[in-house]
Amino acid sequence: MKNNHKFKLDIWGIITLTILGLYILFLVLPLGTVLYQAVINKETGAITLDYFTKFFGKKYYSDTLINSFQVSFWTTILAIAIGTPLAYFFTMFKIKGKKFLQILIILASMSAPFIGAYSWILLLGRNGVITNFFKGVGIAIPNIYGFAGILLVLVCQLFPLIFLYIQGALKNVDNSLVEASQNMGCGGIKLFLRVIIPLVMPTMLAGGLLVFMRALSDFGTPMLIGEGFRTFPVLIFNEFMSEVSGDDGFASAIAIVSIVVTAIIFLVQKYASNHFSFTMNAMHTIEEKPLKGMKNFLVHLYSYLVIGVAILPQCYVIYTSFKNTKGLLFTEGHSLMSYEAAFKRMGNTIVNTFKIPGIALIIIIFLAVLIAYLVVRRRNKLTSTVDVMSMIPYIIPGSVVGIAFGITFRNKFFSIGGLALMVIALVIRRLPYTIRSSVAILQQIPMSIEEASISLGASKLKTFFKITMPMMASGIISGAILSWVTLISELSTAIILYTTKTKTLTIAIYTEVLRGNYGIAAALSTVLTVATVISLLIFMKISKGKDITI
Amino acid sequence: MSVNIKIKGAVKKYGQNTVISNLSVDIKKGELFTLLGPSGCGKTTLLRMIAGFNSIEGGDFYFGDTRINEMDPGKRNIGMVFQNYAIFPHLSVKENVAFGLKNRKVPKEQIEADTEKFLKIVQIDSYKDRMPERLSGGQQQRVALARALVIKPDVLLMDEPLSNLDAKLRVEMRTVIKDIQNEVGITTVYVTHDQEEAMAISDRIAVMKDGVIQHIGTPKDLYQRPSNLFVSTFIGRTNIMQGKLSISNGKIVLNITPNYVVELDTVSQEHQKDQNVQISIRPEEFVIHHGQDGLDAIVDSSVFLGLNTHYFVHLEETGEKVEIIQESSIDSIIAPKTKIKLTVKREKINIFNEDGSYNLMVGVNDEK
Amino acid sequence: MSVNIKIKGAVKKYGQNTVISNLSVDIKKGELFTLLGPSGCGKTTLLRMIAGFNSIEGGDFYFGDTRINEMDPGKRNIGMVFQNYAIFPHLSVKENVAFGLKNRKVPKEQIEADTEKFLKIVQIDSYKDRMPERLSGGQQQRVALARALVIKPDVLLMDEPLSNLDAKLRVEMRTVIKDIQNEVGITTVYVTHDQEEAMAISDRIAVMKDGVIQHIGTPKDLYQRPSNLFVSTFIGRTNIMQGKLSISNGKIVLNITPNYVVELDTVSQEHQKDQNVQISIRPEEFVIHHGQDGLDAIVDSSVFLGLNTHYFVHLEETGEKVEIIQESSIDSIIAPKTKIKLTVKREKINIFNEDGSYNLMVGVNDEK
Amino acid sequence: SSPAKPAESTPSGDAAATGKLVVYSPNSEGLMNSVIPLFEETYGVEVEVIQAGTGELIKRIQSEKDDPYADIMFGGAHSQYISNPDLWESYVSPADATLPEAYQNKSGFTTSYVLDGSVLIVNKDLIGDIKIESYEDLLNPALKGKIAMGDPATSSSAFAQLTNILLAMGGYESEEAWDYVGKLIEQLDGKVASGSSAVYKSVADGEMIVGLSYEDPCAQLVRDGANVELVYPTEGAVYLPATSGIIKGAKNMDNAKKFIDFILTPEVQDIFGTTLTNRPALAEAQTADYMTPIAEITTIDEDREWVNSNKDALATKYTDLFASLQK
Ligand SMILES: Nc1ncnc2c1ncn2[C@@H]1O[C@H](COP(=O)(O)OP(=O)(O)OP(=O)(O)O)[C@@H](O)[C@H]1O
Ligand SMILES: Nc1ncnc2c1ncn2[C@@H]1O[C@H](COP(=O)(O)OP(=O)(O)OP(=O)(O)O)[C@@H](O)[C@H]1O
Ligand SMILES: [Mg+2]
Ligand SMILES: [Mg+2]
Repeated sequence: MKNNHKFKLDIWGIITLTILGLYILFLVLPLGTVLYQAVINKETGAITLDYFTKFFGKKYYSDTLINSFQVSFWTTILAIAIGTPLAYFFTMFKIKGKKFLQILIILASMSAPFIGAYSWILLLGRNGVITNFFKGVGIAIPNIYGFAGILLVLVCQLFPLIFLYIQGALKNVDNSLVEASQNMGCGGIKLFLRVIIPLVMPTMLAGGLLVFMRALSDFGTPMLIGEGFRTFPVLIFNEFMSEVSGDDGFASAIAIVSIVVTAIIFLVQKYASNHFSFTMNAMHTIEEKPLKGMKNFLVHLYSYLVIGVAILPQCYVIYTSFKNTKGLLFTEGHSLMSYEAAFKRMGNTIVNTFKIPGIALIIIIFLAVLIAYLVVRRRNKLTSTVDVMSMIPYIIPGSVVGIAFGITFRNKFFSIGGLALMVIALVIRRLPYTIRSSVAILQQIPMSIEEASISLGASKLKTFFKITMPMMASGIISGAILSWVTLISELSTAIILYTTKTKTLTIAIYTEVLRGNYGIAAALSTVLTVATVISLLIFMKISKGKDITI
Repeated sequence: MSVNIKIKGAVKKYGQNTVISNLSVDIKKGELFTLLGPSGCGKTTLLRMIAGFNSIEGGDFYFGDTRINEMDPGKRNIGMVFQNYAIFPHLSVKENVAFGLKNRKVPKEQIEADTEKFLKIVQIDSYKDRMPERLSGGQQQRVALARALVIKPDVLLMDEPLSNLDAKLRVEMRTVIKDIQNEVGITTVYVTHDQEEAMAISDRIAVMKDGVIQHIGTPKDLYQRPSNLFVSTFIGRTNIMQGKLSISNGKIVLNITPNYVVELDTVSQEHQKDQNVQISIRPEEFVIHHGQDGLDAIVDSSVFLGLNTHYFVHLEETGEKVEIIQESSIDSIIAPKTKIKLTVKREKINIFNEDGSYNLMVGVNDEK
Repeated sequence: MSVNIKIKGAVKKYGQNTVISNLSVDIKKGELFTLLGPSGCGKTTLLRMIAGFNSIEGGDFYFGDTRINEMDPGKRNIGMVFQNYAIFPHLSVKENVAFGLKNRKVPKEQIEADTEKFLKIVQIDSYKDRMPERLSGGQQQRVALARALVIKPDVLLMDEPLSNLDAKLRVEMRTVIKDIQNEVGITTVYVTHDQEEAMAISDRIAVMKDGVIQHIGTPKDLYQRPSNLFVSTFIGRTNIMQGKLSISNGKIVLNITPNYVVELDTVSQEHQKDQNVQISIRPEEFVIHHGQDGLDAIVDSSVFLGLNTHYFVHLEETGEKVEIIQESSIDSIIAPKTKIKLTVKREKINIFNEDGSYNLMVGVNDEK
Repeated sequence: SSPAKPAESTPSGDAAATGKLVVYSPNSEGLMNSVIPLFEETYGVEVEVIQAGTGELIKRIQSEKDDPYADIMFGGAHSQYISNPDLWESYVSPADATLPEAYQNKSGFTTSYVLDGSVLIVNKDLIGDIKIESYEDLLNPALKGKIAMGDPATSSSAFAQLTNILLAMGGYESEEAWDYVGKLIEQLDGKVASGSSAVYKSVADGEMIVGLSYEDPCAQLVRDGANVELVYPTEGAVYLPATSGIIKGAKNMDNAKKFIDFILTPEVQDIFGTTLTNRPALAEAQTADYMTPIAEITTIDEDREWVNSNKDALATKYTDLFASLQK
C-alpha cells in the first residue's frame, strides 16, 4: 500500500496525533498491562516464550487455530454469497415489504446472549422442535452441533453485515453503469457478476474482513454448540475466565497470536482492495424496478427464505417469552407472566440501553469518519498505524478488554467513572464497523468533488463535514447501524465494567439467564428486540429524504 | 440487421413533470437521425426511452414491426454512448471496449482483433491497459465511443458523443461514426449540440423544444427554410426583425423597416395576404457595400473568426442591432463607427407569421 | 483583485509518465487566456496545477510575486469549473451555487441575491430547488458554471465549461463569462475544444501539444500566421501540400504543384533561400472560378453547412485531395464531377520549412 | 467524555453510613431471593447486586484490586478463593465454629454456607431401560456420545466431578482411576459441554441422556417437574462447600462482616435448607423433604488441601488424556 501523503502538522496532522494518542491511552496501555504476561514467567518474572511454545507445540491447542480459520473462512464465503445477492435484489428490484424485511435483517445480526445459539439448540438440537418435526415425518436432518452448526449460526448472524455494507456501496454506483452494461447485452446474473461485484469489491472486502474477524473471534457460538469443535477464542476465554486452572499468561499469549493474525489478515485485505481502487461519481443512483413472473417469484422466494431462516431464533425467543414458566422450566400454557416479572426488574436498564450506546455511537461516528478520512486521503505511516490499531479491539475478546480497562483505569491514578469507562470500551470495540464501511465508501468518492469545494473557498474541515461526509453517508450509515445494534447487544466487556447504574437490558438478560430465569430472559430479549426496532424506525424517520441505506 | 424506429405519441413524465407530452417520429432504416434542441429539452430523455432505461408513460415504440415498450434493454441490440460516458471504472480501457463483444459469444481472437481495431480508430490504443480514471476527459469519451461502435448494433444511440474532443479529432471521429454507420447500415439516433456537426453528419435532423419536435428535415431544409421562428433562430444565427407583408397589384412587398422594402416572389400562395410578419435574415444574407441602395447602418464592433468576420451594426433608421458575417479579408476589417449600406439577399430570407409559428415561404419541407 | 500568473519551467509527471516537461507561460492580469490543444495534451493537468490540486514535479508557479507552489488550494482564491462538473450531488442547485459565497462570510441577503442573480444568468432559476441528479447534462454544467462565477475569484479556471450546451446557449454563456470577467477583471484561464469559441472569447490563446506550448498569440495571429505546421493544422482547417520555394532574380517563387507557381512577397528575409517547404492553404484561401488561370480540379463531393458549403475536390495534376469552402448560394451547389479552376489568395497562405517546425512568412507573432 | 460522578466508582464513606453493600454473585435466583431482601430488611442496608459468572467476577475483582467496587463475593467454589488469596480480607465469623469441622473457615477468608454434591442427572424419556446407578454404568456402550460433561480444566462442576471420580475409583493418582477417566472420555465421543449449566440443561432439554452435574440445579429441575432424575453414584458422591468472602479493602467493611455473619445464622441456614435445593452447611439446619436425605447417599470426602495444591496438574493431566484420545 503506497503512502499518498507526507505527514504535515496541519489540522489533519493534529487530528492524526490526537487519535493516535487516544489509541495509545485506551488501547495500547490497557492491553499492554494485561498482555505483557504472555512473555513473563509467573514465578521467576523472567522473560519467556514458553507460552507460545506451549500453544504451537501442542496440537490440542494449535489445532484450534486451524479450526477457527476453517470456520471463519467458510462463514465469510457463505455470508458474502448470501448477503451480496440479497443486497443486490433489494437495490435493483421492488420487493414486497422491503422496509420490514430490512429491519428483520438488521435484527438477525443482533446476538444478544442466550438468543442466538441457544435458540438454535432448541430448534435444531437433537431434541429440537424442527428436528423432531422432521423426525415425525420420517426425515433425519443433521443436528446443530459441531462445525456445520457453528457455520449456520454465524452465517445467519453475519450475512446482515455484508448485506448492509453492500447495500450502502450500491448506493454509490451510478445507474448509468448498470444501464451501459444492460445495453451491451450484459444483464441479469452476468451484470451482477461482471459489473456489480467488481464495483462493490472494496466494500465487499471490507465487509468480508469484518465477518472473517468476527467469526474468528466469536466464542459464544462455538462454545455453546461446538461440542468439542474447539476454536481459539474459546481457548482464550477459558484460560482467562476459567473457574479451575486458567492461566492469564497463556491466555495473553493466545491473544497476541490472534492480534498478529488479525494484523496479517488486515494487511492482506488492504493489499487486495488496492487492486480495486477506482472512484465513481454516482450522480444518478440505481432505481428499483418491478420484476415480473418467474424472476419476481424467485427473487421473493430467496429473500423471504434467507431472512426467514436468519430470524428464526429471534422468533423462537419471542414465542417462548409468552410461555408459562416454573423455575428453570418452560411449562404448558401461555401467559404474560414472564413480562410481569421482567418489567418489575427492568428498572433503569431500558434507559441505559439507549443512553450508553447512544453516547458511544455519536463518538463512534465522529471518530470513524475522521479515521476513514485519514486512512484514505492522508495515507502515511502514522495513519496506517491508526488504521491497524483500530482493528485490534475488534478481535480481542470483550472480557479481556473489560479486564484491561478495569486494571488500568480503576485505580487511584485514573479512576475513570463507570459510565465513561463503559462508553470508551464500547467505542473502541464497535468502531471498526463504521470505520471499515466509511473507508470503503470514501475510497470510491472522486477527489474532484472535494477539490471543487476547496476551490470555492471552503476550509479543509468544512469541506470534510459539508461535502465529504454527506457523500459518504450511505457507507457511514450502514456501518453505524451495525455499530448500533452490536452496541445495544454488547455484553462481554460490559459484564466486567457494569454497575447497577450502568446496567443495560443485555446485561439484565444475561443475569437472568445466570439466575435460571429463562422466561424473564426471553421477555427481556423481546423487549430489547422491540426497542431496537423502534430505534431503527426512528432512525429511518430522521434520515428520511436523505440518501441512505434504509 | 438494422431496423427502422417508429415512435407514436410518446409521453414521459418525471413525477408530476411532463417532459415529453406527445411525440411521434419515424426514423428510417440505416439513417443517421439527429436530435437538436436547447439544453433540457428532452433529448437524453428520448434516447433513454428508446434504449429502454426510462419508464414510458404513454405511446408506442417500435423497432421494425416489433413493439418494444416492454422489451428488456439488453434484448434491443442497441449501442449507446452515454452523455456522462458511463465507462466501467473497474475495467481497463481495453476491457471496457471488449465488454460488449464478450457478451456476444464472439470468438476470442475476433474480440481481440476488433477491440484492437477500434482502439486504433479512436486513437487510444496506446492507453489500452490504463484504468479509465487515469485518462483525460476526451480520452474517456473516446473509450465510450469505441465501446458502443465495436459491437455493431442494430441501433446506435449517441448522446453528445464528441463533446469533449478537440475540433480536429471531432471531425475525424464523426467521419468514423459515419463510415461505420454506413458500412453496417446502423440506424443511428444522434444527439449533439454542435450544429455544424449535426449538419455534416445527419441524414435528417429533428429540432426539439420543450419535448416537442418543431421540424424534421434534411440539414439544408432546416437551415434554409425553417418551419418556424424557433427553428430559424436555433439553427444557425439569424437576425429577427418585425416587418409587414403587403400585397399590392399582385406584387408581394415586404417592409423590413418602415422605409426599406423588398419585393418577394417566394411567399407561398396560401399566405399571400397583408399581415405583420417576423423576418429572419441570417448574418450572411446581408451584403455590406458602399453603394447607394439599402439600409443605412453603422458598424459597432467586429469579431474576427478566422475564415469570417462578424460585424455588429445598428440600423440608422430603427436603431435595431444586426449581426452580419462577411468573409474575412486580411488586414481590412471595417473599423467601428464606419457608415455602411446593407442590402439583403431576398431569395434567401425567411418570413414568419406574426407569432412566429409558421413559415410563409414556399419550399418549407417539414416531415414531422 | 486580479493577479497575473507566471509559470516557469513547469514539470508534471504521473508516475513514470511525463505529461508536461518544461512549460513556461505568462498570463496577464485580467486577461482571458485560452488553452487549446488536442485531447490528452495536458490542458486539464496544467489547470489543476495552477489550482493546486496536482502535485508539481518541477518549476515555479507565481500569482503576482507570490510563489504558490506550496500554497494551499483553498488560499489561492480561485474559481474553477471542472471538466466533469464536480457538482455536489447532495446539495440542491441553489445550494450548490451558494456554497462558495457561504464560505466567504458574505451577508445572508447578499448570498440570496447573488445566487438568485447567477441562477438567472445561466438560465436555471426555475430548477433551483432540484437535486442535481434530476437535471439534464447541460443544466448540470450550467450549475457548475454559476457556482464558479458567483464567487468572483481572483483567478478563474474553466475546463471546457460549455461543452454540453447547445450552440445558442453557448454563445450566450460565453458572453456572460466575458462580461463578468471584464467587469471584475478576473484573470481567466480557459480550456475549450471549440475553436470558434476560443477565437471569440480569448484575449490570447496558447496552442499546446504533448505538454508543450506551440504558439501563444491573439486569435488572429494564430489563425493567420501560425508559428508552425501543427498550429496551422490545429487551428481552423487547412490543406497541406508539399512545395518548393526558390529565389530567382530576387523573386520568390513558390511551386504549389510542379506546374503551378505563385509569386510571394511575404516570405521573411532570413528564410529566403531555395528549399522544400510545406504549404498550408486554408479552404477559404482557394477561389473557385471557371476562368483560364489556376489549378485544374474536379469536384468529388460537397457538404452544405448553412452559411458555407464545403467542397472536396482533387487536383488533376497531382491527384491531391483539397478541401475548399465557399459561401453557399441557394440552389447552386456545384455538382460532383464538375471541372473547376482554383487559384489561391497568395497573401494569405502560409509556408513552413520542410519538417514544419517554423513558419517562413513575415508577421509571425509568437509570444511564447 | 465527562468524568463520571465519583459515587459511581467509589462508594463514598457516607454511603456506608447510610448502609450500603455491594455484592458480587454468580448465584441463582433462589439463593439470592432468600438472602438479599432479608438482609436489607434486617439491617436497613441497601444492597447492590452485580451478577456475572464466577470467572468473570473473580477477574473483575482482580482488576479492581486497587480500588475495589464490591464488598462481598457471594458464591463460587471454595477452591477459587484459595487460588486467589490476595483478593480477600481475613474475617472469621463468630458463627463459623458452629459449622462441621470440614467446612470451617481455615484459610481465614472463606466462609462456607451451603454444600453441593456431584450427581448424575438422567433424562427419564431417553434412558429407556438402561440402568444408571454408578459411574461404572456410564461406560455402557449404549450411552456413547450421549453423556454431557464439561471441561474440568474450565468448569468447576466438571472439575469437581473429576476429583470425585478419581477419589471414588481409586484415588487421585491411582492408575486404575485414570484408566476409568480415559474410558469415560471415550464415551464422551469428543463432545464437551460449554459449562456447568449446559450439562443439566442439555439433559433436561432431551439433547443428552445423562449428565455429570451437581446437586442444586438438578434437584431444582426435579422439583420444577422436569422429566429428569438424580442419581447419586454408588461409588460415592463428594460434597463441596460454596463459599463467600469479603473483598480486600472493601469500602463497607462493617456491613460486609454483618453479611458473612448473617448467612451463617441458623435462621438463614434453615431457609437455605427448606426453600432451596442446596444443603445448608450447618449440620443442624433443616432440609426440605423433596431432597434425598443425606443419610441415603453414599458420600466420600475430598482431600481439599491436596486437590487445591494439585489443581493445575490434575487439569493438565485430564486435558492431555483427552487430547490423546481424540482421533
Ligand atoms: N491521474 C492520471 N494518471 C496518469 N496519467 C494521467 C492522469 N490524468 C491524466 N493523465 C494523462 O495525462 C495526459 C494529459 O491529461 P489531461 O487530462 O491534462 O488532458 P487534456 O488536455 O485535459 O485532455 P482532454 O481535452 O481530453 O480533456 C493524458 O495523456 C492522460 O492520459
Ligand atoms: N431524473 C429526472 N427527474 C426529473 N426531471 C428530470 C430528470 N432527468 C431529466 N429531467 C428534466 O427533464 C428535462 C429533459 O432532460 P434531458 O436530460 O432529456 O435534457 P437534454 O435535452 O438531454 O438536455 P442537455 O442537452 O442539457 O443534456 C430537463 O428539464 C430535466 O431537468
Ligand atoms: Mg442530455
Ligand atoms: Mg481535460
